Amino acid sequence: MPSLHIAAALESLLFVSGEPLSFGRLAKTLRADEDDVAAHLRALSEKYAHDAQCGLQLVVKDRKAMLATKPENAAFIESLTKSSLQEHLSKPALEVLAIVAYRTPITRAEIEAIRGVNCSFTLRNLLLRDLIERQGNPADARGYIYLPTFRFLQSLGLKNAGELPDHATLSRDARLTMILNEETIEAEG
Amino acid sequence: MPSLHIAAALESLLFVSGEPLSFGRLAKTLRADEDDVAAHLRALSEKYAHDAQCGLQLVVKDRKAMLATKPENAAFIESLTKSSLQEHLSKPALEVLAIVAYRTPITRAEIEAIRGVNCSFTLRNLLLRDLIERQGNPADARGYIYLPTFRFLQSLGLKNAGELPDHATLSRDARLTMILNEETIEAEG
Amino acid sequence: MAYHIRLEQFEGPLDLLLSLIEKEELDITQVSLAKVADQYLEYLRNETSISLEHLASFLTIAARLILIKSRALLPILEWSDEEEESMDDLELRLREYKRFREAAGTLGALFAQKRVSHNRESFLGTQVVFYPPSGLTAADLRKHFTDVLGEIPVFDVLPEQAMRAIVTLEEKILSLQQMLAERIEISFSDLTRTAIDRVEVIISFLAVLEMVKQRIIFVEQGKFFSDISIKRLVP
Repeated sequence: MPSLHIAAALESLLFVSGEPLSFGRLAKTLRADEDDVAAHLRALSEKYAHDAQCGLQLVVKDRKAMLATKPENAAFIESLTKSSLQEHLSKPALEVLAIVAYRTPITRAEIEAIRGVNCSFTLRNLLLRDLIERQGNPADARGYIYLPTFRFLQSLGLKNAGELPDHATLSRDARLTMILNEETIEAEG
Repeated sequence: MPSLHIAAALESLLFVSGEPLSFGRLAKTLRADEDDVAAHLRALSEKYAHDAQCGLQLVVKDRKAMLATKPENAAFIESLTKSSLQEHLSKPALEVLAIVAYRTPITRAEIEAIRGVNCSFTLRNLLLRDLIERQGNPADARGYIYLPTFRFLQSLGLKNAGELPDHATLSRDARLTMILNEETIEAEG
Repeated sequence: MAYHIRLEQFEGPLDLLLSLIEKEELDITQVSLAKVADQYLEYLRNETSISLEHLASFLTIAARLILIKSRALLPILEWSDEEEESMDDLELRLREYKRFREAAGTLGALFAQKRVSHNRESFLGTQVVFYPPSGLTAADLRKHFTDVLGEIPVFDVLPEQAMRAIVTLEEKILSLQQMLAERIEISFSDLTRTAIDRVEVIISFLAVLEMVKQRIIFVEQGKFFSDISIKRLVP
């Protein structure tokens, strides 16, 4: 692979990864030489450092690399994070929260089947606010199940989700059963 | 705040956010002018596009911006995250998607007028796959309007809707206005 | 050999009509619409599995095609403005639909290239902070949940019901033949007495037209809007 392309591909990989990536893993993914990758990482790091209009930096430790923001922008990032937490929960977010609370534990596909729209952003927001949590799905190694957090239930004065008003009837509503079965059939068909 | 710093801070914010940020929100966080932010975003987008060693691009839609990877590196990312986005779309799904993409924002009745068939199943399918989104219709309190999503642009590797093939011709059509007026009259009659 | 295309392959009447025109390598004009009108009706007649819901939209287009064909065959007849408009309209709609069918093909090819632009998960690595919505109560949560239940679409159970209620042109022709086997003459109102909706009445009418064309029956109508009497032609 030409140098130019390694550099761009390297940046793409570091961008999507949330954790430090080892030089070895980067080299393997790019089907490139590990020393080559190390040289490109040095070049990338210098490019970021020398460009005052660039807001990113490369953090390297123990032959692992990770992208991060430049420290001088920390105050702006804090303000963005804070404002996204303080924002009022939208109607869709409250609905997803209610679904997770009443139908816990539930998968993302099930939530989306019930609401008829994609929910990935909403789930992410609820996770960040510690209102819901996700765990590995015992029934599907690659998937997750979502549950309300204990702290959230506690803030409503409840010990568990079963104490939600009309939990027994609402969580087993026939419309839910219908739409969830329907989607299973569609997925299998 | 000096220009240089706005550019860097902007990039930091987009990096952390991951999801699309509105120009207004960016301006507010940076305590800058919204037009200034828009200009810096344009500059940032061009900087990415002209640098072949850069693996990022700026995706912009409806005065919202999001950082994402350049589409030519998709295969490396999928090999790293071991997740490939399988988008098999049926012929009807592609037709509805094309209509929504070029004629956004559009109502269900308008889509059905063009295709001559009921589209509710297909719309639901596209909503679940996050390729289109719906919003309340400002002109009709009980109805929805449909729009393409960032996910849609990302699936095609596009930076904005203007990059869609034949966007200029397909997005404007006098004929459509005629059909739509006629349908309105029929619906009212 | 009969050339059969299953209607399920077609997403609605415009898709079918456009495919017929393209198969004949014609441009979209009134002349070509008149040319493929019979083929369109033929497919409709042979198809046994269109749901009632779909059939209505297929028949609306069929009615316009019959109009267009009649105009081509009987140029001396005068047409109302409304009729003229509906004939031109079909042509224009078909052109518009064609553009999007082509655009859909282009999008499909773009998807197949898998040039996906990936984004970063939002606030990766940011510490989770407990931030409950202020003032939210368990009763509010109950309300949001019942709102969700109320929004669950009921159309998901409809297709099955629609499938059960299929009445095809073919079936109508058969039942008309049976009725005529028992009696020499029946009226159109006899034929449609048990019709469950307007669509079935339209199908009955198309069945009658088809059988006239095939010289199985002949019809008489005393005056405009009076009942039509249907008689079996003795072979």
